[in-house]
Amino acid sequence: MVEDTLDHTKGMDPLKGEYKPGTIKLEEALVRIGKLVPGAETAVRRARRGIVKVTPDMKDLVLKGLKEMGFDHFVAVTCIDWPEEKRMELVYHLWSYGTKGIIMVETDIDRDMPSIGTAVPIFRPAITYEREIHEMFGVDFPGNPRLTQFILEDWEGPPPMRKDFNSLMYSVERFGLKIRYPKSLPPHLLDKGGEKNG
Amino acid sequence: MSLLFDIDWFSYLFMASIGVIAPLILMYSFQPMKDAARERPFYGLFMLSLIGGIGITIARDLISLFFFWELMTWSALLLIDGKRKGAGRAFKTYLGFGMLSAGGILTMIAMVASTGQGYFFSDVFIALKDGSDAFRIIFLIVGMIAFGSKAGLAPFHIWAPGAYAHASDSFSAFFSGGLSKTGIYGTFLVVDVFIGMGILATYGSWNELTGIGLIIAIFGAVTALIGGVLAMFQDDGKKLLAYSSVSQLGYIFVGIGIGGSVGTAGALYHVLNHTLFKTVLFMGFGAVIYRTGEHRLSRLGGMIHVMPATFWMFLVGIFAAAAIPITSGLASKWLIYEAALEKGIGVMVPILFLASVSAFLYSFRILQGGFMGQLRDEFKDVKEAPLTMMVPMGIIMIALIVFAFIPGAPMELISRAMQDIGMQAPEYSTIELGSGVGTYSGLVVMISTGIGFVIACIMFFAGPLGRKISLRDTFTAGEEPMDRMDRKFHYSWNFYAPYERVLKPYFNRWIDKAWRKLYRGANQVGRLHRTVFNGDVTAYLWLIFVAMIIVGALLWQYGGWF
Amino acid sequence: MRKVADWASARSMWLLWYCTGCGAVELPPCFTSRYDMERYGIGPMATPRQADIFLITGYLSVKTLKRVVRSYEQMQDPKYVLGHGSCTIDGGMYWDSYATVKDVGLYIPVDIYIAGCMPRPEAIFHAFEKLQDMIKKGEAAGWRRYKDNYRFYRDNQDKVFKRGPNWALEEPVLK
Amino acid sequence: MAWSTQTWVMAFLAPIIVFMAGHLFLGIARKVTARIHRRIGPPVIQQYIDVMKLFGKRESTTHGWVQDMGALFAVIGVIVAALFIPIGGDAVLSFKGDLIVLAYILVIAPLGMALGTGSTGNPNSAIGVSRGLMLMMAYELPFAMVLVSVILYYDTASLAEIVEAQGSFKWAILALPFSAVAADISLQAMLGEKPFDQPVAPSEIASGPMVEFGGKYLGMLMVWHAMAIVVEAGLFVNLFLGGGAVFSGSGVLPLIGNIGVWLVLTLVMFLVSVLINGVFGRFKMGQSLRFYWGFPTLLALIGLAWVVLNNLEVIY
Repeated sequence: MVEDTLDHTKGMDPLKGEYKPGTIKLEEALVRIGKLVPGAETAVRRARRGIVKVTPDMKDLVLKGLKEMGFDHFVAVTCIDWPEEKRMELVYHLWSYGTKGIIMVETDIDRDMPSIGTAVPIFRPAITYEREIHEMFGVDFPGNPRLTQFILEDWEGPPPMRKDFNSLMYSVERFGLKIRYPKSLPPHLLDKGGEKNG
Repeated sequence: MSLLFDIDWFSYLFMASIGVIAPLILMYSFQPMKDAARERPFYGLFMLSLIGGIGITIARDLISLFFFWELMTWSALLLIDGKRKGAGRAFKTYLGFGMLSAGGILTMIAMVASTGQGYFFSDVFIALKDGSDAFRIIFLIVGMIAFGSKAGLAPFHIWAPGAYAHASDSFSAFFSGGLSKTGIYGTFLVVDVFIGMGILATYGSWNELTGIGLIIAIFGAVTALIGGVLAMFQDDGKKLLAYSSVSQLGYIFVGIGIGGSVGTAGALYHVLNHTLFKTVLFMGFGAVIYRTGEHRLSRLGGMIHVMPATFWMFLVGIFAAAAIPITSGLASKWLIYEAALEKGIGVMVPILFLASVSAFLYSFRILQGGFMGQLRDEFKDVKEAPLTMMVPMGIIMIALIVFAFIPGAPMELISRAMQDIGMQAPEYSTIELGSGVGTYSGLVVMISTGIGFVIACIMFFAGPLGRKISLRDTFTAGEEPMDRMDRKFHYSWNFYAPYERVLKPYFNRWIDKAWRKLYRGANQVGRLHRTVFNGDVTAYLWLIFVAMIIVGALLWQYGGWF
Repeated sequence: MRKVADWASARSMWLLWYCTGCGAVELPPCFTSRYDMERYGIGPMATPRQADIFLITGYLSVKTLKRVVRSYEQMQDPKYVLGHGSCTIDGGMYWDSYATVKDVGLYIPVDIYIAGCMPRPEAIFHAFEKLQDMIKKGEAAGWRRYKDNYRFYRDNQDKVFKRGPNWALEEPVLK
Repeated sequence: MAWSTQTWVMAFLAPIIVFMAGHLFLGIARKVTARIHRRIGPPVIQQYIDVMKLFGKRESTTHGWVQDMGALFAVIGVIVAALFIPIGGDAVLSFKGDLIVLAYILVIAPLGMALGTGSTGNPNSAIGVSRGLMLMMAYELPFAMVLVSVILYYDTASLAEIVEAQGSFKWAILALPFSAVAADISLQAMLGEKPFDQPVAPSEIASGPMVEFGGKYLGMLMVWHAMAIVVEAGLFVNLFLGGGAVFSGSGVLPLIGNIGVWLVLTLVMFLVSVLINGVFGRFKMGQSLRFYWGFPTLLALIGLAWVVLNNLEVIY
C-alpha cells in the first residue's frame, strides 16, 4: 500500500473541531502556484473557477501546493482523449471549502503509451477514479495499488471510452446485434470512430 | 473386621449398566489406542476403574464400598490426559471433588462407627433406625454430598464437564455413561436402603411425597436445567455432551427425589437409557475426533458425507437423548413426568420440560456443527470409522430402537430391582407402561410411525426422483460462490447468539465462580498454614516435642479416657 | 396426469423477479391491492429452487447476465422466462452500448417478451394470462429448448462471460 | 391390543381429514389476509393447486439422501401427531394417548426436518432451524405450564379423557381462563404466524429451512406446514374448547357432526392467529424470548397456581 506522506489534519483544528483553512482568494492562490511552479500557466476561467496547466512531472508539486493552500477536497480526475493530436488530457479538480472555489490542474500525456504518476499519496480518493480511467482509457498509473478490473465484467476488448472505439461495431461482434437498416444510421457511427471532435 | 459381598437384583441392575458397556468400549478403544502413543497404561487404568465400578455395586459394607470407590476415582482421574487447554484445571477440580466424596464416605463410616455397630449395610440400617433424628439428617446430608458430587448434583456439578470432556476419547464414554451411575447407586443406597423412604416420610410428607425427597427433586431439576442450558452454548463437542449428561443425571435425581413406585422406576429406567445413549454419543463423537483430530464444532462440518454410518448411530443416540418417541428415550422421562404429576407437584414439570427442550437445542447444535453443513476441504478424504468402533455403536443403536418397540422389557429388571429395595413396581406390560395418570405404549407409537412412513413414501415417490446435486450448488443469490466456501458457508459459530445475550446474565456459570472463590480462599488458608510448617527439620522437631507435652498433659489429666 | 400438472402449474405460478434494471419498480403495484396478482395464484418466492417464472425486468449488463444464468440453471423444470421491456428484446435504449446484452433470447430461452419501455401492470397481466394459456396448451417449453440445444446457449454465454472455477452447476443433462 | 376395524378406518381417515382441512384453512387464511390488505386474494383452493403444481414438477433437486429423509420425517411426524389427536371427540388411537407423549411427538417433525435442511449446506437453512428451535424454547415454558394445569385440573394426562370430561359445554376455557389465554399466545408461535415467523422469514434468510427445497420436497414441507397448523390448533380446541364433542351417542352421524364442529373450532382458532398475523411486524429473537418468558408465563403461572390451590380444596 502507498503510505500518505502529507498530514491530512494540518488544516483541521482537531481541538475545536471546526475547519480553519487559510482562506485565501482564488486569484492569490493562482499567483502563488505560478511562483511555486515557474512553467505553470494559470488563468481564471470564471468567478470561482481557476485553471492551472502544468507538465506531468510537475503535477505532484502543484497538487501538494494547492492542498496546503486549502484546496484539499479532491473532486475527481477526468481524462479527455484527443486522437488527432495524439495526446490524452488529465484534469484534476480540487475544491476548497475556505475559498469556495475549484482549481483544475490539467496535464497532457502521450496517447500511445499513456502513463502518469498516481496521485494516491497526496489524495487517497484518487485511487478509484484512476482505476476507472485505467479501465476506460487504458492510462497506466504506476503506484496505484488497485488497478484491477472495475466495472466491465470479463472484458477483453480495447478501452471503450477512447474515441477510436466503435461501440456499435463492438456490440455487433460481441452481442450479436443485428443492424436492420444501416442506411438510416449516420455514417460516422458505422466506420472507425465514434463521436468526432468539433 | 469381615467384608461382605452379595448380589441382588438392585445391585445387578447397576452392575449390568456398567458391565454391559465396558466390553463394548474396550472393543471401541482398540483402534484409537493402537495409533495414539499412549504413555499412560490406558487398559490397566480402564480395568481398575471397571473393577471399582463393579465392586461398588457388590459391596455390602462401607469399608469395601469406600475401597472400590477410591479405586474407581483414582483410576478415572489418571485417565484425564492433558492434551487440550483446560485439562489441567479439569484434573484439579475432579481431584478436589473426588476427595470431597471420599471424605463424605469416611465421615459416614465414622458416624456408623461412633454408634458401635458393624459396617454391614444391615447394621447401618439398624444404627440409623435407632439413632436420633439429627443423626439421620446429618447422615443424609453427608451421604448426598458424597454420592451427589460423584453424580454431578447441582452445586457439585462443575467438575463433571471438565472431567468428561478431557478424559481420553474412548474412556469418556465409560466415564460419563457408566461410572457416573455409581453416584446414583450411592444416592439410592442412602435414600432407600440405609434410611428408607418410610422413615424419611416422618419429616413431613404430603400425599406420600417426602419433604426431603422434594428437596432432592428440586436440586435435580435445577441440575437438569443448568446442564441443558449451558450445553446449548458449548462450542467443544465433548464439553457439550458432558453438560448434557449432567442434565440427564439431574432427571434421575428428580426421579429419586419423588420416590414412590413410578418415580423410582423412572429413575432406574433412565439410568439404563442414559448409559446406552450417552455411550453411543461419546463413541460417535470420539470416532469423529479420531478421524479428524478436531473436537471444536466450529471447525468441523459435513461429516455425513464421509462418515454416514457413524452419523446414523449418533443420530439415534441424539434422538434418545432428546427423548423423541421413536427411540426408547421417552419411556424413562415419561415415567418421571408422570410421577411428578401423580404426586401433584406439577411445578416441577415445566422446568423439566424446559430442560428437555434445551436438549433439542444442543442436540441440533452438535448435529449441525459436527455432521451437517459444508464439508471442509481438509476433511474431504476422511474415511469411515473403523469396524472395531462401528460394531459397539451398532449394538447399542439396535438396543435403543428395540426398547422403543417394547419399553416393557427393561421393566422386568427394574421391577425385580425395586422389590429388592421393598417397593412395588408400577403395572406394565411388554409394550405398555402404566402410571397413575396415563399410559405410554411404545408399540402404538411405532405402528403409527409406520403408517406415517407408508403415507410419506407414497407421497415421496409420487414426484420424480430427485436429481443429486453437490454441496457447493446452493442458493447464493446468483453470485458465484467464492473459493473458501466450505469455511465461509458453514454456520456453526456462535450458534444461539440471540439467546446467549439474553440468558448469559442468568446462566454465566456463577456456581463455577462461587467454587473458584472458595478454592482461592482455601489457597490463602494453605499459604497461612505453610508459614507454620515451613519445611525445615528443626521446626518440626520442636513441634513434635510440644505436641508430646500437650498429649502427656491430657493423658495425665483425664487418664483412661479411651 | 400431465394435463392436470400443466393446469396446476398454470394456476399457481411463483415468481423469482430478479430486480434487474428499471422494471423492478413496475412489479410492486402488481401485487398490491389495486391489481393484486395473487388472484391468479402468482406470488413472489425467495429462492430460484422454489420459483417457476423468472422475470427479467429491464436491461442486462454482462455482470447481471452472469448472475441471471446461474439463477436460471438453479431453477427447476418446468421454468418460464418473461422478458420485460424493449431492452430485453433488442437492447432498447442501450442498443449500441458496449456493456449491455442486446437479445436475452441468445443466452436463456425467453417464453414471452413484453414490449414497452417498462410495461405497465396491465401489459404484465396480459402477458401472465398469455403464459397461462401457453402452459395449458403445453407450448411454453422454453426450458426444453434450453436443454435440447444447450450447446447454442452455452457458446453464446461463453462469448460474453467466463464461468469461474466454483460455478459448481453441472451441465443440464442433454436428453 | 386388538384394534377394532373402526380404529383402523380412523387411523387412515384421520391424516386425510387433517390434510384436506389444513390446506382449506391455509386457503381461507390467504383470503382473509388479502381482505385485510383490501385486495381480492387467491381462490380458497389455491393451496391445493400449489401442492399439485409442486408434485407435478418434472424435476426436483436434492443434496443427498439426508435431505430426502428430512422431508420424509417432516411428513411422518405430522401424520403421527394427527393420529394421536382426538378428532371430533374420540381419540383415533383409542389407547389413552398421553398429553406429554403428544408434546414430544409434535417435536419429531421439526427435528427431523432440521436434519434434512441442515444437510443442504446452505447457511440460511441452518440459521432458520436454529431460530425455530430457539422459538420453541421460548413458547414451550408457558405451554408446558398450561399442559400441567389442565392435567392437574382433570387429574388425567390422557387427552381422550380430558375431552370426555368437557362434554356438554363444560369447556375448560371457562374453568381455566388464564391458562387458555397463555396457551393462545403460545399458539401464535407454534403456528409460526407473525410476529413470531422468524424461522421462515423470507426477506431475511430466504425462507429459512425451505431455501434448498424445490419441487416435491417443497410440496412435502408445505403438506407438513398445513397439517401442523390443524394439529396444533386442534390440540388447543381439544384442551380448552371441548374437542368438538357436541353430539353424543355412537354411530356414524354424531361422529361426522363432532368432526365438523371440531374443524370449525380449529378454523376459528387459526383465524384468530391469522388476524394477529395480518397486523404485526416480525420480532427479533431476543425480543420473542423476553416476551414469552414474561407476560404469558405469568398468566400460565397464575392458571397453574389457581389449579393447584383448587386441587387442595382451598378455594371451594
